[in-house]
Amino acid sequence: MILDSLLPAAASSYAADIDTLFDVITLLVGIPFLISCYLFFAFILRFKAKEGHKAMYITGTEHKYMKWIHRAHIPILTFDLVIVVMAVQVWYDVKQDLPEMESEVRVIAQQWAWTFVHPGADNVQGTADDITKINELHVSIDKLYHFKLESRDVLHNFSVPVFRLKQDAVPGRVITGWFEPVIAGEFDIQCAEICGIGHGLMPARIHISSASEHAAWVQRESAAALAQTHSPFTGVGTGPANVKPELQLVTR
Amino acid sequence: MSDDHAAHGDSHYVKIWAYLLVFLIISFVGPMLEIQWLTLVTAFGIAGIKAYLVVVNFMHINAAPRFVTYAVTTTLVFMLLFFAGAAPDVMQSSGTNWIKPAWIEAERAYEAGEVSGGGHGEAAGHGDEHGDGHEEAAGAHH
Amino acid sequence: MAESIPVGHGADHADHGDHGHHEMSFTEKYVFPLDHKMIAMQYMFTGMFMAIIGGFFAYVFRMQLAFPGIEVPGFGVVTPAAYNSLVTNHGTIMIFWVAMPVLIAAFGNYLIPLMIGADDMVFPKINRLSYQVFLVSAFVILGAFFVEGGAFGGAWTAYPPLSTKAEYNLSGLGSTMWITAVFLEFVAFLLGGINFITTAMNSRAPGMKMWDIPMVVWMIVIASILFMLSVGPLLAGGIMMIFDQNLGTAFFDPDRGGDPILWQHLFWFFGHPEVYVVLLPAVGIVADVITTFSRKKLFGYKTVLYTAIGTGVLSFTVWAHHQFIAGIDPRMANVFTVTTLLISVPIAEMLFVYIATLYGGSITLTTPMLWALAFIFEFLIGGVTGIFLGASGNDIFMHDTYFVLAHFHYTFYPIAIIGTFAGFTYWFPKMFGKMMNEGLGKLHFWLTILTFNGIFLPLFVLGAAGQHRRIYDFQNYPELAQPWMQDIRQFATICLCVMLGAQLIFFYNVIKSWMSGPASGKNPWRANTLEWTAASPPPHGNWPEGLPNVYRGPYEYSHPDREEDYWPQNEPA
Amino acid sequence: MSRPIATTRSMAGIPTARLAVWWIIASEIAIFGGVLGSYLMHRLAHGIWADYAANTNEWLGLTNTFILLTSSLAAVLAHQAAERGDGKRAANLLYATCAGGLAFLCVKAYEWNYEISHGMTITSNTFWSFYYTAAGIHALHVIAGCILMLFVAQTAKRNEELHRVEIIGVYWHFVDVVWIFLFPLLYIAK
Repeated sequence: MILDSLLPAAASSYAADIDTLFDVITLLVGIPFLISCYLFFAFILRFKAKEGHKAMYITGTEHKYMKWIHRAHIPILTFDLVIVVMAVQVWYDVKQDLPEMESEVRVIAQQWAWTFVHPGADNVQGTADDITKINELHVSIDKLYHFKLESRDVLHNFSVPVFRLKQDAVPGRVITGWFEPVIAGEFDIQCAEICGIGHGLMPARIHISSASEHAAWVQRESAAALAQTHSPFTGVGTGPANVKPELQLVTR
Repeated sequence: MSDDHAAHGDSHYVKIWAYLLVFLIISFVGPMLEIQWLTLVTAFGIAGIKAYLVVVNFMHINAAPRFVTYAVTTTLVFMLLFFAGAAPDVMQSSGTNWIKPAWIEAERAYEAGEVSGGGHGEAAGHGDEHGDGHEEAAGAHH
Repeated sequence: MAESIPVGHGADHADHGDHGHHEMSFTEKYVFPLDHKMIAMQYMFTGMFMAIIGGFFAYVFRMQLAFPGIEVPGFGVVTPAAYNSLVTNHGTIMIFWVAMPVLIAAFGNYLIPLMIGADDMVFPKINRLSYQVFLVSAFVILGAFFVEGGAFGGAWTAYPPLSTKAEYNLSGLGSTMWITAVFLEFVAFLLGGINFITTAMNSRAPGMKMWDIPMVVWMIVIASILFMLSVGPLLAGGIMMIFDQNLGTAFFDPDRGGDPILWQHLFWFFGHPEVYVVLLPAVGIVADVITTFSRKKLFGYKTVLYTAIGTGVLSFTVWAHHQFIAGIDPRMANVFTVTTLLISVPIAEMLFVYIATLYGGSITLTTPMLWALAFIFEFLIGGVTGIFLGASGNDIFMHDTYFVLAHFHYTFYPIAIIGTFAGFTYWFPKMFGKMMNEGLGKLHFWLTILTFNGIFLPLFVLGAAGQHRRIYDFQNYPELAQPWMQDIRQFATICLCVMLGAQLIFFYNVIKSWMSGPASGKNPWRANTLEWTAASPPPHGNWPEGLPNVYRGPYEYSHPDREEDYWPQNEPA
Repeated sequence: MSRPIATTRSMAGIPTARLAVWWIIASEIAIFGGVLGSYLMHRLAHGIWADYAANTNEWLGLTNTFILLTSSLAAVLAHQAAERGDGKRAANLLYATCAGGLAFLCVKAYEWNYEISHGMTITSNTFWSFYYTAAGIHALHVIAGCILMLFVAQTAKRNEELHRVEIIGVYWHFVDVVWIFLFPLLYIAK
């Protein structure tokens, strides 16, 4: 639909579903909206005051008038129902359901930077070859990722518009979600929850590359990570809420 | 302003007060049996009864128009609603696709007997005892 | 008027007959008044003053968005910290210090006693106290701009831990002042709310039954009830937040056993009904205006009333749709999606009823009528765009984008600005005894409406493109720094400047009409409700000659048995 | 200044002041509901809170409940006296109620003093934060009630404004009811 041109590129497996939902809602609320507008303006123009003409006396309890209001509820309720069903379906797929993962990244928000911990060549989190990047998330196309979202200080929001993905990072919680990139490219990651004066200065980038390019990147970076002796966390942020041991406890 | 309740003499109120005291004693003695469900029943069930006695006999809610009762109950229902809406997040230490690691750890430490709240330990989140627990206030050391 | 015979209270009247004749000093009359009309004016003009401040904030941060880094005329360079506090206080002020005082307190105070045929509020002293607490709260929120660290900048929702820890928000005193001001403001409105509810319930003129109460009075009362029943948790939360900030408790601190999500629930449990608290009075004003100027009975008086009550009750069940992606359990989102979309049913019914009221009318497009019609149209846009956000699946993408921002401005702007202008221009003759200039009024109307749509319609487009709120400079985000987006931002900002400028016409019109407008007489609009039977402006005591009695409903326009097309409520059959 | 006629009407079938106090109570329920609801969520979530709660002194809680219940009795008897037009007795009973409130606050002060001096302060942990906040908000209501009651007693003594005795009584009973729930929540349930 023409409305899709308003939206950013659809780069995740579920972006198209959300866009479809957007289109359906536009259609379903657009129709009643246009009809209401038509009646509204038609009534204003049709019933302008004329000299010597008295208005009708309608109490609004007469069945012949009231039935029009009541009948209007049938389409509205039907449209509502369609929207609810579709919305819940999309919501379930994106937020509640957790498909089998192929790789896992950790996303750690803090004032005012993103830390992304990618698994190394072994594709396992929490090992020495993990690749820690600041404000850069590298993922491979057509691979299903889980992300574990944490915050070190205040609320942040991990928002990737091209994925249609958004989730608050809440301190004290580890929130799991998933995405599967479907097109390659480099896109914005925004922080979508106000997090202090640097809220506007938290841009990160997501790099989606083909499987082979991504594998090459992982090889290169995890070798470099292994070469360094310190743990992935040292040097990342010295904020008041230093990395707590609890945060390591990310498995259920 | 008065209607039916004016008919009562002072003795009626003294009688209600005596009931209240009896219930108070029961709710106080109940927990001493150290049966948890009984504690809950005596503590909160009796609180409900006492509140009802006060609201009906002292506050004369029945003498006020019916909508007063409705307004008060509506508020109570809204509060339950608030509880029901917020509890799945605040009361739980884990849910669909999220966990609160600190709460889970604190609960584990408590279950394992590593910490107790007998003294005035730090926040539940840390679970680490301050160490200078007081004997007078203990009572709950395992 | 001859029909204003005091019945049943003759004895009272003799006792209290000295109302209007009591000589009062200047302070007694204007600074510490007990008269509901003067308190209403205090609220009205304080609210308008705060609106100017809120508008100025909007001007400053819109300038920054359109022309990043420029020295904004009248303010200077906007730093990120300044941007955050401007955005935060724009939201807080516009809702709590403009919409609430003007729509509920000012119109409530002015209209309730006049419309129900009483000589004052039932608790004049509590009424006065309410305004004084409100005034203090206004000083506190504005004072925060002059303390060390500046005003609070953590958004009007004040999510902890950002709002509770000075090391995160860098404005410790400012955030305490913010929550204190909000707390005081709520206390003021609790005091006011008691007054509105009890006055309307108890002090109606003899003969005024439930269904004879003008809609605006009903709506203000329902709004006050909603407010009183929903604000409690947030008052409790406010105390907890003040303790967290200053005493070192940890209610919302996850590091020490608290939970930040708890605040969100406490806040939005109030925050969502709050939308309806300000909506309903505006809806009531619109009901009175469109019936008067289409000379029609309100289409289904009870229908409007039931939809308002239904909306009010439902509004307590939907609050977590503000938190869909804020870390609440995803299962809960399904419940709240259903309840949220259900609210579309009563609201749609209400708007249909208003549109149906126009049917068969005899419509005169005066300035107040234009505002009322604009309210219906703009609120319709606000309503339908809300569906996008209430649907949880779509909200994953839309949440906290400019789509949300545009949506709630399409609801709050009609409510707080358009509704207020409708009411103010409609009751101006009663308040000041003078007619407003129609030409200037219409010029002001068209400029305001066109620029309003010019500001916010494009923002829907930006929101759909993924632009997030509360970011002070989009140049840091390559996808948001595209030239076409910057053009839209500049267009919106220019529209805003024109709109703010257009308000000068309004103030000029008010002052000029007040000074030298034509006298209005008692009932310039030939309306039915009781306030039009009092003198313009009504003296202290409203009807010194005796309080009116009521014989019929408020919307008996164009009754077939009558030659005239209106039938005042106090005219005996 | 004379009172508006509006205050003398009662279309809803209930005197205005009584109507107002019920609405105040409704909104107060929401305030306490917010605090206690939040407390309950934590209380049910953390097993350790039962241990914390064990530190509260249930004997003092019992004493305070007894004091409040008895002061409520005095308040309702004052209302009865006012109803009979006996302003003097009503005023005396209101003073007795006030004395009850004062005794309540004294016990509270002793209790808090003991707890704070033994290291259980409002910042110790979230349980104690809730403990002091909930009881503190309640204590503020007690103080406000006492002050208002003194004013009411002053006028009642002169046999004026006797209807106010009932209003302040209803408010006082509500404060009592809140304590009836605070007592098991903070002291009994362990």
